[in-house]
Amino acid sequence: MLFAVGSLAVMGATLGTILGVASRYLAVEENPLEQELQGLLPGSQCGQCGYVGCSQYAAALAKNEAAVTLCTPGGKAVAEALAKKLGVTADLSDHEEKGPEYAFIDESLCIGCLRCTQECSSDAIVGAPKQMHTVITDNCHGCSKCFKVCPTEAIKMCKVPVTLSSWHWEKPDSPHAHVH
Amino acid sequence: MTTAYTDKSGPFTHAPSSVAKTMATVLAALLPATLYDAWLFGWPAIFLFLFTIAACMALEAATLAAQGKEWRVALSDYSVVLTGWLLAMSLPPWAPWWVGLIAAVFAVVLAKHLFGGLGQNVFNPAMVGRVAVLVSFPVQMTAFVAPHPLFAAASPGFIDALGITFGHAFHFDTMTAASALGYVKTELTKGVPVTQSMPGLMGLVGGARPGSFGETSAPLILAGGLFLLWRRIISWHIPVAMLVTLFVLGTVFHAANPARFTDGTFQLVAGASFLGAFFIATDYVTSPVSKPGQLVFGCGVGLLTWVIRTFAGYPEGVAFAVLLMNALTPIIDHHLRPRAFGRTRTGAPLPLKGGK
Amino acid sequence: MKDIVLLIVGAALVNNVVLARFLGLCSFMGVTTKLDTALGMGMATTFVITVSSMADWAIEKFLLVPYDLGYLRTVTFILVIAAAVQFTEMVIRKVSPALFQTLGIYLPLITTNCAVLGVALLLVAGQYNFVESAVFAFASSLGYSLVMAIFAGLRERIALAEVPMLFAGPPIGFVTASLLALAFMGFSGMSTN
Amino acid sequence: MKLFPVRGGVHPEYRKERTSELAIVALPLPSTLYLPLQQHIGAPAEPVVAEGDLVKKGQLLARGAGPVSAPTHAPTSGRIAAVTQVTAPHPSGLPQTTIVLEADGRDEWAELPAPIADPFAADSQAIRDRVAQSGIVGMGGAAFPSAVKLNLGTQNRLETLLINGAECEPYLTCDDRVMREYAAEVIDGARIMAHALGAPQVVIAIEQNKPQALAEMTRAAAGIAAVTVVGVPVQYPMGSERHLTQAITGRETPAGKLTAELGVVVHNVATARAVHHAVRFGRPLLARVVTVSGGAIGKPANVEVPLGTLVSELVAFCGGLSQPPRRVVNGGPMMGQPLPNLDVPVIKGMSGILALTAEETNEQPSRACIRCGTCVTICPCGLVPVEMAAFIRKDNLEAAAKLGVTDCFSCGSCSYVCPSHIPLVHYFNYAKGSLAAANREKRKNDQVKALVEAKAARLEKIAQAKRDAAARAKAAAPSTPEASA
Amino acid sequence: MNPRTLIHAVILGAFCTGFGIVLAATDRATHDQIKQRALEDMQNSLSQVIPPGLHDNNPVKDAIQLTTDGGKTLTVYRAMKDGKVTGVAYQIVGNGYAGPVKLMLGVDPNGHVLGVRATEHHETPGLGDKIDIAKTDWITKFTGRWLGNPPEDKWKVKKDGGVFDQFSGATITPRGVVGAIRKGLLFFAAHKDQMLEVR
Amino acid sequence: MPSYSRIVKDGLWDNNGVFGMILGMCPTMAMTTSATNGLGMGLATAAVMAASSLLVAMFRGYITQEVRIPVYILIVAAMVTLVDMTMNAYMHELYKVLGLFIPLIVSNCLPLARLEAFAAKEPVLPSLADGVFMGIGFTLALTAIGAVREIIGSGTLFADAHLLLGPSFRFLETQVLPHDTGVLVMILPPGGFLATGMLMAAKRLIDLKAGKEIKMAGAHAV
Ligand SMILES: Cc1cc2nc3c(=O)[nH]c(=O)nc-3n(C[C@H](O)[C@H](O)[C@H](O)COP(=O)(O)O)c2cc1C
Ligand SMILES: Cc1cc2nc3c(=O)[nH]c(=O)nc-3n(C[C@H](O)[C@H](O)[C@H](O)COP(=O)(O)O)c2cc1C
Ligand SMILES: Cc1cc2nc3c(=O)[nH]c(=O)nc-3n(C[C@H](O)[C@H](O)[C@H](O)COP(=O)(O)O)c2cc1C
Ligand SMILES: Cc1cc2nc3c(=O)[nH]c(=O)nc-3n(C[C@H](O)[C@H](O)[C@H](O)CO)c2cc1C
Ligand code: SF4
Ligand code: SF4
Ligand code: SF4
Ligand code: SF4
Ligand code: FES
Repeated sequence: MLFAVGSLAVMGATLGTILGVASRYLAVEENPLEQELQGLLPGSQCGQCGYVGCSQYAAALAKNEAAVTLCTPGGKAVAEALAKKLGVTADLSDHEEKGPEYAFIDESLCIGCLRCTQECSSDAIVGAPKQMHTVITDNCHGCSKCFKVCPTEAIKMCKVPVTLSSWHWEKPDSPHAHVH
Repeated sequence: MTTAYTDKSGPFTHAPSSVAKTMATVLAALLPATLYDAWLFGWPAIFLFLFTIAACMALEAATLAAQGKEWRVALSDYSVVLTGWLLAMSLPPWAPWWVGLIAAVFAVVLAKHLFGGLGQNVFNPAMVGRVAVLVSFPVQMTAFVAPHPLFAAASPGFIDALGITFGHAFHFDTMTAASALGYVKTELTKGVPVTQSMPGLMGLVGGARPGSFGETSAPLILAGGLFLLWRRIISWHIPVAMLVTLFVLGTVFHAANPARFTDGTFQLVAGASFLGAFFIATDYVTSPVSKPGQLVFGCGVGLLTWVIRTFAGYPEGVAFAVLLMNALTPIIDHHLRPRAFGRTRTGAPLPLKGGK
Repeated sequence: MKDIVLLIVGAALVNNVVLARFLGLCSFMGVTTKLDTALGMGMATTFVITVSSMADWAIEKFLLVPYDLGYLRTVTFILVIAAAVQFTEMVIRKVSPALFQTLGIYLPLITTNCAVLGVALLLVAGQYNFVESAVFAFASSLGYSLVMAIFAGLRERIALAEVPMLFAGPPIGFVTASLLALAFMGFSGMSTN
Repeated sequence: MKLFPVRGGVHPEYRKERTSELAIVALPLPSTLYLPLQQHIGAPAEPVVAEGDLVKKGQLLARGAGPVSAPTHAPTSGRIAAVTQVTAPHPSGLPQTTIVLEADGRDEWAELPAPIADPFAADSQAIRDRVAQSGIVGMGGAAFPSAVKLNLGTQNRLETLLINGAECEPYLTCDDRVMREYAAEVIDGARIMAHALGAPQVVIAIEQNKPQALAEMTRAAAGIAAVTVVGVPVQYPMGSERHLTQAITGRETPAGKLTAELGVVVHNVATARAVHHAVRFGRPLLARVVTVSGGAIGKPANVEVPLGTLVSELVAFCGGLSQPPRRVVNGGPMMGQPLPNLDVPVIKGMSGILALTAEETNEQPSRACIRCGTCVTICPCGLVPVEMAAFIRKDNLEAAAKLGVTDCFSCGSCSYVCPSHIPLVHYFNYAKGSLAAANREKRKNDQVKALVEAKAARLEKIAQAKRDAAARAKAAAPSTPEASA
Repeated sequence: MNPRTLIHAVILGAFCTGFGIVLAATDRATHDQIKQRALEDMQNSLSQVIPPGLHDNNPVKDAIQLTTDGGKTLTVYRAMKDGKVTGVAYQIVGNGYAGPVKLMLGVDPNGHVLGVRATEHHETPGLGDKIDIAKTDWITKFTGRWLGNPPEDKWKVKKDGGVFDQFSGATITPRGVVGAIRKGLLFFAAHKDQMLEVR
Repeated sequence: MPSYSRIVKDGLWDNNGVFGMILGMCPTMAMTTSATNGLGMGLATAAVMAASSLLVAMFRGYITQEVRIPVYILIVAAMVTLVDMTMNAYMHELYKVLGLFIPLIVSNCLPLARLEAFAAKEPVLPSLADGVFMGIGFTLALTAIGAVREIIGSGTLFADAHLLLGPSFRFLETQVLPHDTGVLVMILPPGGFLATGMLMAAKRLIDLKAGKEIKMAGAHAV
């Protein structure tokens, strides 16, 4: 009996030492957000999220590459916790469907006040003080900041038009739409 | 008629092909062998055959209806008729009706429609059906009868036959015979060398022997297969690869140890080799799409058929071999894609040679 | 030679760990949505099974049997496995980030994989010698990798199909596994001949 | 000549007999012509005329803008009625800027550039300039500015000018007729182009289902050592330049490279004829031969049509529609594009107008793919249409791109053979379009990102300068703490 | 060594010690019980092949080891009454459909079968598993038979020309069992003296 | 800390170990050839889960991150061995039925997953509750799968229940189909997967009918 207990204890102590030493000398820097996210995950390492284990999923989440709803064992609770941690629900509704836009300045209304130029983060609006301004469409990413500050409502946000060269075929209906 | 302008990109012409035509051609190719077998095994076989097909069709309609989908259209492509037909051909001709029914459930509901229906299944439905009942009812599935040609004196009449298929009139212990492959296998376990148990080839080729409904008429099956090749419904790759592999393995091992291994010709004409090679392994849905892939697939089916027939518990191997290779099909497809024009196998652009 | 071949075929195909012995099923269902991932998992598991089975063989031979400690078998085996996996992970991660990329990331999953303990226990039950043990463990894990790859291939294809809503996801995965097991039944009875 | 095998392809029902024996007829001059500024690949032309201007036949209406572009000329004399937006002959049905010319009926020629008397003695640049001035673009369908292609000889050592007389599309016989009726002009044009390219050899490749064209061209080329006429197998899409090059030279053009890098440049027969006219007579491209066919056309014909003619007028000339067509197609049935309606102009790349009946299109509702693999076997590009379409259906365009969907040249073979009638090419067109749009988007985002960073850096610099100034000011006045606050 | 490293060793070691003690203690407490249970199990299965009335000893205690032709040792349990061997029992193995079928065979000193039971097999439920006494009484048909009843060349299933029933659709299992019993009786005949000898 | 009603609902239905989390699949497949087997395996697992959850929740303050997994596994393994020995000695009849399955509990990933996910973070009593209800949920799932396989596969239900539960439970043993009829494949390996898949779909159907938003576990990937 003593032998049994002893051998098990020795084994445990040895393995514990090895792991302890190893964890010290083999420590690898980790992203703290990743760690936190990983803490929220169930840790069952089952891979059902489509990633190889929780840490990979956490890494993907930290890099904002994965949806928060992928963990099967965690269920809804974990998804909510993750969403809260990453603050993604708000984001999602914000970025929903607008389609690309660009700003257009009605030159007859522009008074050359320069507010839009200051606001534009990509230098897409050119013009000197008190002169008409124009938007370089290619540089405009449609953030609509200029639209919001223009005192004369000279700025319109327009949908990027479809041209002969940018037009393409729409996705065809699924074959099943025809059959069933 | 209305003019459709720009709802669809081209092409605006189409080969005169359709799914229904393809399936109908395969059915036509099966017809001679089927008629011969129906004659050979009499009314019970005909009942089971019709019952199985009807069960498959009804189950397809029911599964689609349960999902709220349009079932009439699906039935009109005949794929389920073909599945039922091949399934019936793989059953012992005098098996009771419930064997056909359970096989049909496995084939049509589980193997086909749970995966989304035509074209989306990964396993050959008919073979899933056959294997499921083979594993479940080994007694009924290995009880073959010797041929009882229609209208011959010993063959059951219409009413008797109803009793065999739909009642309890069939007694397995008294009337059954083993198929050639099964016989060889059981004899082998008794220590009888293959050389003594292997039946004469002429009898096998002629087809008048106990066996599944569709395996007893090798010449007609072969003819049907050649018809499909001629109609370009199937290509030669799978059947040839499979039959050659089977033949070569049989021949080589028989030469090495005639007492243990049956020879190549026997491997070809016994069991469902031809039916499998031309009609089952070639199922589009569950075999690779590229020609090199089909060659690998065919060789795999041949190899596994031989291995299972020779070493495993079940005497007949085609069905298992087909299912096993079905499982490998996605991987084969993945690795044996054709080389794209102007690119190497890895997808990099070809080097500009010569620099002329 | 013939025995070794039989051992390999038996362990890899006929008594496949996943489909016939029902071991390692959680990773079989969980980590097979992508072919590449499944292959990596297979490789990593092969490594761990082979290594830890040999260690467990030694424990059995030099500790448990001589001192009649059979009741500690489960405990010691699983301890060795857990420690081995965790240690291997740390080492690979530190020493070769490249290898860790391909292999190491699968390691934490393997502790909870029954196939590892299962194979070790099967070895004890089979009373193999050291070489046989190594071969058996390797062949078993090869069988595991094989079905993992096959199943992942199938699931990648099913992912493109219009599976009925009730069955999309894990249920159709189980149905597929069922049909795969049905196909593997073709190998049954092979070891007896 | 030894030919080489080409992968895949199909053998559609050709239905060429409906027009192949009909000589080219000229369309009477319409009263109004609509000349879009973009009849070619590249930048749209820039108009040099305005509403109300009077123009003569052959006069420049819009000049090429930029390195890849082509000018447009007046097909007849008359008055510019407008420069306005008109529906383009394009499936989108979008309008594009178009010069509307009202014919005065006099058909008076403007003063044309002088013919180049001996083109073979002329500088090759002079020939290229003439081709560019003449607004010649590829008439084989792609409508790529021909002068740009004739430049290829300056960067590559060319061996062969391949004249594409394959005309592998069903129905179309315009190239066939041009070769039969104007063999000498085609060969002369081809030799001029070869001279411009610096290619020592001209090979004229004609599908063997056009025996008369083969005979005519062979006869016309007799005695000219540098010109060879070959019959190539009847196999759609033999006319694709990469495949034709492979059939003739046995060499496969690497992805992303031009056939010119193998020493081969491909031009269409009608292009060669246009070059002949431009060089020998100074005439710009003003008209083209169009095959008008299909079961719904009253009297199918090969018509020489002034550019800018409305398709409706062309169809009316050909006996009108005998029944409502199922589809109206610009080009051949395999690669052609559907027209949004008949009131669109004929442009330079338009080789055929087909009004097809339902029997001819054989359109059926698509069904699930049965994985028959035919599309894989026949794809001339070695792609796997079945898998690409499956990924696209599940919105996984990246996976489709990995499988090479961007290599697909929309030849239509796969859709043509698919027994399930799956609109494969439509899927690929959608995917290619979406991927290109995503690419544009990404490029734009990168550009914007760079601009944002630049601006942020600039602002930071200014802020820093201000802070420095403030610090200096503070240092200068340490006794007044309020100043810095 | 750094205490922060050592802490892991201490924790794991402590848990191991703790559970080691618990397990060892439980093993102590249950060891004899478990041994006893195993013995009872063995006696139980022996009692099915050797009627209890035949002996007054514990056959498990009076077991001897014999060497088979294959060179393996075989434990032969012996039933004794009044110092004389009244029956022996030993394990025989047949080739079943799904691997070996282990059986316990009881034989009286005249070579008559006292009883046979399948102790371990993996035959298919509904087919081969009819050899199991829990399913059918097929296995009891051997009781009282010997190598003269039926004659040795009739010790086969009916399908092979013998006298014993096979099951419909499953011949391999009964064939294996009949063969094993026949060989077991032959083994008895060959080693009769050793088995019956009382020291 | 989740409420007790949440713990109960999760364990029994919403996040059921087998049908929700898809863990513990090995015993689920291997031990469900009959309802009785499933029940027995489930009960043994539940006992181990309850005990180990309790222990982990009690000791978790003393366990460091690095040796966490070995210690948890050690705890499970020790509990399993304990159950094994005790049953063998004092409940021998029951042990003869269950004996084979018990060591397998160690390698069941469900207990370990729950230890990591719940007991390692929550107080003692809820952890015990989680262990118990996860265990019961697991038992129910195994019994259901076993029942389906047994009815279709051998035509019986709860055959041999008296061996597990005592002679008073003989009444559970029912012959559903005529004697010796049954679709054998259901009690062979393929039947295990099939029954599980079918029951999983059935659970989804019930959730759907109950108006719950269905949890497409992993459906994004397949
Ligand atoms: C699938 C396909 C088929 C084609 N068929 C023809 C054809 O039959 N005749 C032709 O002149 N050009 C055809 N082309 C266009 C040629 O590839 C090439 O662009 C043209 O011959 C170049 O000549 P061009 O610039 O003078 O038009 C085809 C292109 C593709 C992609
Ligand atoms: C799934 C399956 C399980 C089988 N199990 C057994 C079995 O346990 N015992 C047996 O003798 N035969 C079994 N067989 C049947 C054998 O394959 C073989 O057909 C039979 O033993 C030959 O007997 P027969 O000569 O009475 O037909 C099984 C067959 C199958 C398909
Ligand atoms: C769905 C279904 C499954 C059946 N499965 C079996 C079976 O596995 N074995 C069997 O002998 N009969 C089976 N039967 C047949 C009936 O149980 C039938 O009553 C049985 O053949 C009784 O016949 P017997 O008197 O010949 O035993 C099945 C019937 C149905 C409808
Ligand atoms: C050449 C050919 C062979 C076929 N073979 C089978 C077969 O073996 N089994 C089957 O169920 N269906 C077969 N079918 C029909 C069809 O492909 C099958 O129902 C689909 O697998 C269902 O998705 C075949 C069809 C063709 C064209
Ligand atoms: S903010 Fe408006 S008014 Fe002011 S400069 Fe910009 S556009 Fe002109
Ligand atoms: S919308 Fe945004 S990016 Fe575009 S011009 Fe206005 S401020 Fe600049
Ligand atoms: S041709 Fe059509 S049905 Fe055949 S594989 Fe291709 S897409 Fe599928
Ligand atoms: S359209 Fe594209 S994918 Fe289809 S055959 Fe032609 S090149 Fe291949
Ligand atoms: S129970 Fe999860 S892997 Fe075995």
